[in-house]
Amino acid sequence: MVRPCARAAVSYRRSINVSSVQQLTDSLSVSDKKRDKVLSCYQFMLMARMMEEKLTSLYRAGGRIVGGVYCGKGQEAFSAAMGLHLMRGTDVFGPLIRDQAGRLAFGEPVLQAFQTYFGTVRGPMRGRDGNVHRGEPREGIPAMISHLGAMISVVCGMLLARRMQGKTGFVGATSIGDGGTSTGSFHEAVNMAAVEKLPLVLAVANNQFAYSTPNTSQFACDSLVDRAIGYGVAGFEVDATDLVSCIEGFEKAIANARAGEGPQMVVGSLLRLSGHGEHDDAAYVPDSLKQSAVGRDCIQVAQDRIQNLGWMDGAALAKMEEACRKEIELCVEQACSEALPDPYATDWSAISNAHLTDTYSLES
Amino acid sequence: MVRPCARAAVSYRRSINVSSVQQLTDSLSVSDKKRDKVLSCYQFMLMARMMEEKLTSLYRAGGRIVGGVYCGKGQEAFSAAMGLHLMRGTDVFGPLIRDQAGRLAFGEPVLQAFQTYFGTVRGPMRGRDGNVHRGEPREGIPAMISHLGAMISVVCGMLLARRMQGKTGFVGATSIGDGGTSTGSFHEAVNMAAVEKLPLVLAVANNQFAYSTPNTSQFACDSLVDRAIGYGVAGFEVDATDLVSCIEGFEKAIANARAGEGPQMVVGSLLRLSGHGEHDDAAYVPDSLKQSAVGRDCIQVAQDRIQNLGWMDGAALAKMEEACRKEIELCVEQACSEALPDPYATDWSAISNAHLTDTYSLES
Amino acid sequence: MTYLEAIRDAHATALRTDPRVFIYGQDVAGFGGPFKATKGLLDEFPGRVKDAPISEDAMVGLAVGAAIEGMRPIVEMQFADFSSVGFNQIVNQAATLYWRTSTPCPITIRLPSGGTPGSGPFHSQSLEGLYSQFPGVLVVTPATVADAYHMLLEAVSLDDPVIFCEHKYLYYHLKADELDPEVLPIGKARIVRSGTSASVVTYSAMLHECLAAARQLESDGYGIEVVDLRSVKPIDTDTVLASVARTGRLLAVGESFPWGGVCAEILARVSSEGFHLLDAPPSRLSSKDTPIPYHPNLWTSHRPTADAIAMALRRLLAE
Amino acid sequence: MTYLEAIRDAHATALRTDPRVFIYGQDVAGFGGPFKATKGLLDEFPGRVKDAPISEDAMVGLAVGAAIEGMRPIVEMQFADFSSVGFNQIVNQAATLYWRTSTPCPITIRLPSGGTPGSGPFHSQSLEGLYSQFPGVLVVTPATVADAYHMLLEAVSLDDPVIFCEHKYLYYHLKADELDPEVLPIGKARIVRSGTSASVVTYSAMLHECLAAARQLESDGYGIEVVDLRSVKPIDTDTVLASVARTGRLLAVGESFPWGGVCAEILARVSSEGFHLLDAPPSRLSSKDTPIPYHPNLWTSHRPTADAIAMALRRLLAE
Ligand SMILES: Cc1ncc(C[n+]2csc(CCOP(=O)(O)OP(=O)(O)O)c2C)c(N)n1
Ligand SMILES: Cc1ncc(C[n+]2csc(CCOP(=O)(O)OP(=O)(O)O)c2C)c(N)n1
Ligand SMILES: [Mg+2]
Ligand SMILES: [Mg+2]
Repeated sequence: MVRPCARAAVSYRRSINVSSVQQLTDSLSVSDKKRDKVLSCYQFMLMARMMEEKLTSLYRAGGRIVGGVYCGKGQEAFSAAMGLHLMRGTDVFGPLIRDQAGRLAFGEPVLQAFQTYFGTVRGPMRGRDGNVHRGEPREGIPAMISHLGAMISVVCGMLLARRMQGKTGFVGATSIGDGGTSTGSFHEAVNMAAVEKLPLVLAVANNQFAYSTPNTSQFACDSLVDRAIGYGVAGFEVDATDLVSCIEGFEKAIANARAGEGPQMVVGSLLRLSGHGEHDDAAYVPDSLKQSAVGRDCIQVAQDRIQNLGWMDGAALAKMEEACRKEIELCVEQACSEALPDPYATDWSAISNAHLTDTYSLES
Repeated sequence: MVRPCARAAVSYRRSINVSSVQQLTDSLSVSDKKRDKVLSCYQFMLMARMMEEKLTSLYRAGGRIVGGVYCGKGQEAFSAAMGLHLMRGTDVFGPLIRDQAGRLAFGEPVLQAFQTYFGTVRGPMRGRDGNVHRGEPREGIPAMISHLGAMISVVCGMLLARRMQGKTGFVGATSIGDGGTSTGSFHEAVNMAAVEKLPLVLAVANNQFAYSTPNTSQFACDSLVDRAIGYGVAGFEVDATDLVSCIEGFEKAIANARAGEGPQMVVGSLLRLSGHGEHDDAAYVPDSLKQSAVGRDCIQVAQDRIQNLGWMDGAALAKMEEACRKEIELCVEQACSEALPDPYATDWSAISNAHLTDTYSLES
Repeated sequence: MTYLEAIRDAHATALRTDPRVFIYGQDVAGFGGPFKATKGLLDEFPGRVKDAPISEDAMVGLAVGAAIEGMRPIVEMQFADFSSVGFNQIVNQAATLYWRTSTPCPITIRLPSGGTPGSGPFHSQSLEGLYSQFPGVLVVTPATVADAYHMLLEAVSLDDPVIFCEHKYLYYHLKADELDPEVLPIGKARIVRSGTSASVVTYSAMLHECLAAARQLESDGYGIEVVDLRSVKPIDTDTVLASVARTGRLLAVGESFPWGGVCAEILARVSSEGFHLLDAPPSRLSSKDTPIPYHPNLWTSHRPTADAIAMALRRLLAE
Repeated sequence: MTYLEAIRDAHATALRTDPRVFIYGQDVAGFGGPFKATKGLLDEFPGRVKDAPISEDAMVGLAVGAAIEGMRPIVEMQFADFSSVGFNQIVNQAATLYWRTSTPCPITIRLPSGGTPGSGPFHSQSLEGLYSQFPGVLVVTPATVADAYHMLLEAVSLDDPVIFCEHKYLYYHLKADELDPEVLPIGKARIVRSGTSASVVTYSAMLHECLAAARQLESDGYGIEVVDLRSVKPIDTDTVLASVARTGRLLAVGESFPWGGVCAEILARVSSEGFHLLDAPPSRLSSKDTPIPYHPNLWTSHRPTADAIAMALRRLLAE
């Protein structure tokens, strides 16, 4: 069920909110499409970063958030560029744990992250599942399960169904990490997508680590893009610390998929700039890596570029930040006001045919 | 437990039996190593083909064999060439369903196939498992389970263990079909082998079909060898209808693995010249494919070459065939004379710590 | 019509009556499946019977995705035993979808189940008890030709994941001249044979072994009531208890491994909900706790047979 | 020493005393595991604590291969829930090896199990009942610091696959000043608390909830006997029956899903083997039949708590 209330609070579609987009548009020439894309993405990136900072501080403070917090710090450009090129309503987006920016770009309301982390009943997961596992499957956003690699085939199924239903022009994008590429599920799904020539765009975010495990213990090929040829799919490599590179990569890949050219794999290199979760200090990440090109903060890189090109000045950027902050405060407030789940008001049936619930099993 | 009785009946190590090897050696110049290899392989190929013909006729006749019969017809050259380059005692060989020839080349006694198909208690599987699922794990031959792809990681583990134990100079070879490459297990294991740089040789037998499913519904890359680069392993392509091509491929791949160069993938193209099992008439295989180069019978190709090069004449070949036939008759006779399993004499415990058997569960 | 033909026909009916239905599995298209459960369907329904690569995990994942988009996929596992590699997508993806997101997951996963002679450890398994342990799935185990037909159709029509355990031993052996017009819905057990001496609760192919055992005991003057569970999740506990109320004695019979599973669940329910109905200790008969043996000599001892069931019944009646 | 430290120390002892032992799992090497169950071990035992790629299927397959060659691998699953993708290699490869080939398979698979607040459907599962269904494995569920230590050591020393279900809730919460010197072997249950009013049969973290419930009932004059199964495959049925013989009443308590599983198996055994020992219907308490909820409000209602157990005991005592 899509609960419209969740969306009513803060309306969100490729914008932080209507007023901030307005401000941006005013200060730009609309003719430059690349500039448009960069600035749109940058908003989502910034918003994602600030949301996750907020979640982290709530987590540290304790009380509100139960369980872990997982951030996409450093991955915002890659994720936002993917989301930006998708069309909600037409396309499918299967986000993974570090896709806050992509979710926003695809149109997920800011509110949903807080609702889900807090476990409110008005949130998309109603307290049944939490943190980054949220989604609205029938809105084209499957709700990830934890098992890495498992969502790719689900996205394949959504695409196959649309094709069987005679729909056209749609694509589906989903993410996987460097670690997730080692799962059997990843392999089966990518191969299946290739066999069915599905319009799948697979974003492989190589953030150098799977939890503590470095690439060297995860795979032995030179680049994960070398996997593409073995599946018979197109492969792209982008510098995921550079928003422009990400935009160019996904623009092309998503256009190809939309044009019927089959699955597209986009591999981005970056460094996870947070712990695996906020409980993790990531002491295992060597300084040399942090100081290398892959360790750059995509937000800083994007901001520098935006300023150097004169697309926004310090004041405009500060304004944007302020708009994000306000929006976040509003959403936190709203989510905090929402009811938490009541076990006595919960229907404890895992199936939709309630009459087929095996009641004798309900003992607790 | 290795039951020596099973091996005593027919001693087998890279030869059909001592006398036939003797005859061969007599008629050859020993200086030509390639000729040696070709002729050795040819013996195993012929023996395998004739064994499977025997098994098929026993299956058709009914009575002796319960369940299916699975043949390697057309795959003998590829399989034998792999087995020939392995050293029993040093190496590991994880055969799959179409590896009768490779088993012989690795030194599996002819008798074991019949013992296992008949389910005799002196056979390696004692009637507990059947047909092509036989093995002697502690002799370096794991006994395959049916789940495709599942044996590759087992071979990896055997290799890793040997390395941890300080052994050197060993390799492990195992097979997978075109269909089996679509399993998650395949992917995980090959990647793991690459990460650990194990001396694994993976024989990918592309026999154009997985049961009835053609390559076009199984994968979308041009050649399965294109998978190698994505794992960071070496890849070879051989014409698996041509014994010489197979020998060259495995010679190189196995030497590389032995030299510490990590996993090697050898992809062979051929056509399955039998049904999936003997119950299957394979009507789905198009004539055009049968008549194409990939549809050649590797035994015929090898025999022609052997005769054209004057390495053996018709009489010698007939002699070899006769020797095989005799050996097979002996083995069938022996296996027929062996006891079949007695449920009352069977210890019905699936664990080796008999005292930990959960006896209250044994109800039937 | 055989049990297998009933399954094939149910496929055809489902495809004919509901455009959302499609079939996905290895070798199901042109070949019609290794057992011919989809024979000829591709011709009649082009594009709706699709061959899958050997990728059970992705097959189930794809079906879930298609279900999200409103389709009603039927996934054929080549053998129940191979569903083990699609296990995660079944129990963690398909089975949790509705509870987590309110999105129904109308997929049917067909598991050709159970032992046949010479099939060995990996082509013989009965996994109904495995999947029933997990919330979010229905698990059905048709034992008759009519049930094979009607329950498959109902499974496809239900808005939840259904694990359809069809027994390979019944494929060719079991025949019916016509489909029993008395159609029971999923979730209801059937009293196949009435009696007052003891209740045998069973399902799938074991129904027929139990009926044979019941006939053996008839000559000794015992009336054995035989209950076919039909669905093992949910279990129709009321019908089971009503039968035990009539007979005072319970034997649960199943073909799967002995630890846990349907038989344990039946004994647990009857002993806790129907304790005072019991005149004797409830008992059960399952296969042995080893892999399923290849050789028929071992196999016939491994699983319950009519004789073994009759013996267990005699023990029960003597209590 | 905590329960977690006991596990870490058992690893160290196993590595120190047996050169065949090694540890394989994601993030277990330099990082010492997400829960720190292998902390510092790489330094002490270089090359014998190895990071695995995210490949649970191949991890188990590799362990089986190593065991064939005489090693004694310990595989750490990052969470029990992720063993679902290694499921096939566990139940069909590892568990069948000995029966099929007479080759022992000494591998230990550690499953960080059970619920903790906020962990949700995929980081909370208790899968002991799942694996116990399959022939060829032992399944143990330590509930105390000493058992965590001694049972892990014994698991590693046994020539069979052992599924070691360690409870994450106990990792930090459960402490002991020293390891209980009374070491029971795998396969033996322990009477943790004596009483004559009713027997509670449980295992793992639920032991502590049951003990708390037993204390609640003490003030009402009831003596609740609490049996810690320790191993759920095999089950020490004799000890369970002896306890029921003393009390006449049985409540089985487990944290896993309600259909089948350990509790059903306990009720089935006691009702069939100990029917005449029972003065009241045997009962059980499990988690609810839905995925494990994320929010603590739901989670505490989903799984049995001391209060729920006390209530179930009161119902049982009133029968
Ligand atoms: C099948 C499976 N095994 C283990 C885990 C536990 N786990 C969660 S995240 C993670 C690391 C993932 O690394 P990567 O795919 O590179 O993504 P990243 O966290 O770097 O974004 C692991 C091992 C899991 N979720 N699924
Ligand atoms: C995981 C799994 N799924 C399904 C099967 C059933 N099955 C057995 S053989 C086979 C076809 C195998 O094709 P391929 O790998 O090409 O080997 P070939 O038979 O051609 O030698 C299938 C689908 C299986 N054994 N394992
Ligand atoms: Mg990563
Ligand atoms: Mg093939």
